[in-house]
Amino acid sequence: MNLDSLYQEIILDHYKKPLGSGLQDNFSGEAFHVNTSCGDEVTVRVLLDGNQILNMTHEGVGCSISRASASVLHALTKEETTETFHVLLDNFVDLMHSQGKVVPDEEVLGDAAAFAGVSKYPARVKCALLPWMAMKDAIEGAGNE
Amino acid sequence: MNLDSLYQEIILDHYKKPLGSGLQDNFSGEAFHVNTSCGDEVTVRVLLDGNQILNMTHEGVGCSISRASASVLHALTKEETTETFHVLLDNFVDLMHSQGKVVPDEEVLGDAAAFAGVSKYPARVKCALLPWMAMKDAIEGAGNE
Amino acid sequence: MTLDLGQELKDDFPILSHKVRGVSDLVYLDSAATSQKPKVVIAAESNFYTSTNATVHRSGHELGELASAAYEAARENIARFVGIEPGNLIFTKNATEGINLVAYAVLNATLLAKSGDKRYNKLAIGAEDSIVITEMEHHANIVPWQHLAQVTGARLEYLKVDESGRLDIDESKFSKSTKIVAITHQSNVLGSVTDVAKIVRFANKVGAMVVLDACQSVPHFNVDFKLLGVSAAAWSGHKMLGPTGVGCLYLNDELLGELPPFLLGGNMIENVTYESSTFRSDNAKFEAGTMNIAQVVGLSAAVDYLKNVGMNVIHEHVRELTGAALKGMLSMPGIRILGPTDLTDREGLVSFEVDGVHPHDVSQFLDSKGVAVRAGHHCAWPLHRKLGAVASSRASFYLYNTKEDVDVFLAALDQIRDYFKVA
Amino acid sequence: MTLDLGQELKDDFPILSHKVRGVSDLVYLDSAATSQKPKVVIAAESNFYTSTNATVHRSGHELGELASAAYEAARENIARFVGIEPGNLIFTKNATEGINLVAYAVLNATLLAKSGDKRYNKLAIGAEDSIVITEMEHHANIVPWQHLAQVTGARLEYLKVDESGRLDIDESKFSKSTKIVAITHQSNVLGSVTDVAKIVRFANKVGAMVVLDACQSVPHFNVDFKLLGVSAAAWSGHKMLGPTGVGCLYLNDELLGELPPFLLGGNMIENVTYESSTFRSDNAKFEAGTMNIAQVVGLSAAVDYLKNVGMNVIHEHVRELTGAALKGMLSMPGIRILGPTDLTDREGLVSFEVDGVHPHDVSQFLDSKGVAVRAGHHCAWPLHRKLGAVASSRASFYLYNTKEDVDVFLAALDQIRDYFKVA
Ligand SMILES: Cc1ncc(COP(=O)(O)O)c(C=O)c1O
Ligand SMILES: Cc1ncc(COP(=O)(O)O)c(C=O)c1O
Repeated sequence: MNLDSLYQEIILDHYKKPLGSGLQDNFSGEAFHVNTSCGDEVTVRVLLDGNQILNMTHEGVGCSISRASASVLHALTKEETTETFHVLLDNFVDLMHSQGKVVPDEEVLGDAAAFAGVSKYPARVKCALLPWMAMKDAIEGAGNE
Repeated sequence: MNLDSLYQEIILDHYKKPLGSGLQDNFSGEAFHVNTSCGDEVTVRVLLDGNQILNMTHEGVGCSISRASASVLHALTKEETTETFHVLLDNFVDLMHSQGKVVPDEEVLGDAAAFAGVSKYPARVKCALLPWMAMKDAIEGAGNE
Repeated sequence: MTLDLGQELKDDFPILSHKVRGVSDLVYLDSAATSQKPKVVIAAESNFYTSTNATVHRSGHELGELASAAYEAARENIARFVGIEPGNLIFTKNATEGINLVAYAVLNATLLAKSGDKRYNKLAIGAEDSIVITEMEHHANIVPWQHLAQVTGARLEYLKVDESGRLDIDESKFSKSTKIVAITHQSNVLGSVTDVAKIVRFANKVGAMVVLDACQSVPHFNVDFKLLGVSAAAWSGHKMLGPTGVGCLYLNDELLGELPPFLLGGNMIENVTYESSTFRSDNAKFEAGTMNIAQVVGLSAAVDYLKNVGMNVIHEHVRELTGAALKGMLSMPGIRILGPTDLTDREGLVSFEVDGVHPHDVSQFLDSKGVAVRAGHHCAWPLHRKLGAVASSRASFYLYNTKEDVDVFLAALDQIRDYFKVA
Repeated sequence: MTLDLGQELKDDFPILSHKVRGVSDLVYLDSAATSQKPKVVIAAESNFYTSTNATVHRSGHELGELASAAYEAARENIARFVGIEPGNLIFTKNATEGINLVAYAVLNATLLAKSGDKRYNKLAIGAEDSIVITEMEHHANIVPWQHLAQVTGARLEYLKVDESGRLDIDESKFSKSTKIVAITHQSNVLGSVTDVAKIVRFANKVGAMVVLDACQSVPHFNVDFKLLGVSAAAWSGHKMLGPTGVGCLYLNDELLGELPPFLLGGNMIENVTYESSTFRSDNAKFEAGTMNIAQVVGLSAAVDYLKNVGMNVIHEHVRELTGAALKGMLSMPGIRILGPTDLTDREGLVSFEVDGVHPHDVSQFLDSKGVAVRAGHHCAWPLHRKLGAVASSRASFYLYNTKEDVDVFLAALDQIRDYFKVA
């Protein structure tokens, strides 16, 4: 296994210059998630208009995988519907649990396809999923208000 | 190892017809001991006159080894001094922990020498010692009154 | 036909070729205390140490990944074996710890509720509540509840054992005040099997949780805790061909979510500050510190072995051996059997007294013929008192025993009263 | 000279020939989490299963005798290794259970005293009492005391860690209200070693018990608990070449006699009736249920192995490796070491941060070179917060590591910031 399959160029770029980093003041839902085994954390805020995701922003401390994942997620969901988010989420979760055996659909996943290599490192799957799970909860939380 | 070395004739005889069985009403000290792993129990009463053991009696439920041991102890200590009891006790304890490697001194131990075989069965050592330990406590208890 | 099973499997269990006192062939009839281990289980533990060993869930390096994967795969395998989801399975060191975990978690709920934490009001118990257990419990399923009752003021009540040695499931013992019902699935003294479905029905009516001591059932027949509908179940690995040092606890979703933690430390936390801590909400909440990883992996290999032979085959085989033993013993003078004397609702062990000979002497005599049985109160002292026995001897059977083992046992048993001159 | 020790011993540890990700030689620098096992330990456990396996203390048959003898001989051997009598040693499943045992036994004493049992008045604690721990404790030595404090109302106080990463033993924290002082012998994050004698002196003055977390000390240097004068000490077998699933707890005579039991069930009882129970007064009081017998026997083999190599030799070897690692790291840009940077009162592990690279990424990169280190908060989350670190990476050394291991580690470490483009 080559480390570069995990740390793809795209991931390291997102890590260095994360998109959507810094929490927006105006939001419909928020969630805070933490990886209890290492202490990494992320806060995600979503601003919705009905089922339309206007913006997702995030803040946190974490490894390159979890920070880059949040950045990619920002770009991927901007001005998409919450339904689309859930399709992406299902796709991404499947990819993460594929142990390197699934070829990601770049059409659907865009930059998130670069995380395919993570699935070969089970200990890192949680890192990649952290912002996704937080965003899921943030959207749910928004619905409840 | 031959089972007959454990269950010597003398032991089985004492088991069938125990001496000193049945508690005397008149006594100076009493102790109740129990083997927690099997539930065997014995009550020992001693009647003392100063350091003179007038009589030791016992009652209990237990295996052939522990019942025979109480019977032998009755015979062995009758009209002996408490000092003699302690010499016998030390001797008997040493014998029990000898793992079959010590030849008992029949002059000193009398019928108790027949328990030599018990020392080869570590699980049974507690059985043989049960009435001895109870008698030791009964004598100590008498001293405290 | 299945009588040959023991013969077929014997080579898988190296210890069975042991010569007792250097001379007699070992006839191991003490599996109810602990079972012997097949080679594959011993190898699974060894292999873990030589190829995979690391801490789980906390290391990112490759060995850590492999160890975590092995541990969780074992959890999945063991959980499926008893009809539950892996997320509802918690590993302990033995069944005793599992039962204590539930009792102490309820105690913690009670204390935390008192200190103002409303989340635990529902589980808290007090002087107006009762805990129902049975007269045939192992100490492990008595003493933790006595303690809980003592320090919370709750009442401890007993379901009775009837004349035949079976449980009398008296519905009047179940009331609105009943919070916990703790019962054994199979008595380790009488061999009688509890009608768990009936217990669960009565308990559900009054809203009590049912804690099952499954030590003697899981090794012997197909058990499905979800189907049985119990709230919790504890059992040991070492009685089902697994290593020592590992036990299992099933908690249903409700208890898993609602019980506060018991052992406190690493891995089970969500967050720790100098002031206070919060805890995981999944089964990790109950697994504090470095776990018995190699033993869990070994237990999974034991489950594979049992599945391979087939639980139905094992069950049938043990029943036949038990039937043969009962038949032989019933026809012998001076033998008193504790528990049912027929095979209805009773399984593979026979406790007995030999008239005039103490159980220690019985087992010692049998040992001299190579036959290993257990003598004592089998950690069920109150039951022995009720039955009017100081102690008893117990012969218990498992998949590796043969019909010949039973014959050797019966032949030896038949000589005992002569040897001790009480016949 | 001792730098060659790791080379000499390598063949005894089969796992060390593992190829990481199929290619790199394994450089195992995670022994502070769990150590690897020599062949003799693996064999001791296997041999127990193939020749001796039975329950202990409860079976009269020969295997039962052999198993009991093996278990108690192991207890004697392990006890002598740390300067204590076998009667003062209790086996647990891990160090976490040992610390919980003490905390829960004190809780039980408190509850039993409240319910009127005067024997426990002395040990009972309440709102007027305090428990003193330190800022550098592992969660296992924080959370149980937080819980005890919460449910009894006692105050929890912290001894501080100073700038250099060493403990500031401030006598003003010890007062007549102090009942328990719980400290680590060696920090699993900072590597700093506690002046236990000083703690004991201060604690004795105010009559507080001292509970020592000896997880990181017993594996690494000669420890004599009697000489140290602590009241209790807990440590794990798996960090000292022993199997998983076994830990040890030392209780001095006073605590052994006075603490009420914790886990309740078979073996630890004196008498059980349906109404109530009494308990053994010796160490068996704390060993409920079927114990981790094979693992205890394995741990005894680990002790033999350690004695054979020599604790002083091991200590010296690990110090040299640690010194070499520290030296290399101090000369590298962008590396921050947590804890003392010299070898005074500090032992064989180095936690560190790499500027701009998260510890997970650090350990992942090292893993790609075969180097296994741990990343995370090492179950000492509050300490990490205090040090201003989300998490850290930790390299820890043991007898089987070589100077070459340190070189491979340093060379890999030196490339990390380039790889992640933060140099
Ligand atoms: C200092 C310290 N205390 C306690 C523990 C907990 O030990 P265990 O996980 O074996 O219970 C550890 C190891 O994880 C440790 O390093
Ligand atoms: C019915 C029953 N319950 C509980 C136990 C306790 O199991 P363990 O000793 O493995 O904790 C046993 C076995 O000893 C048992 O037979």
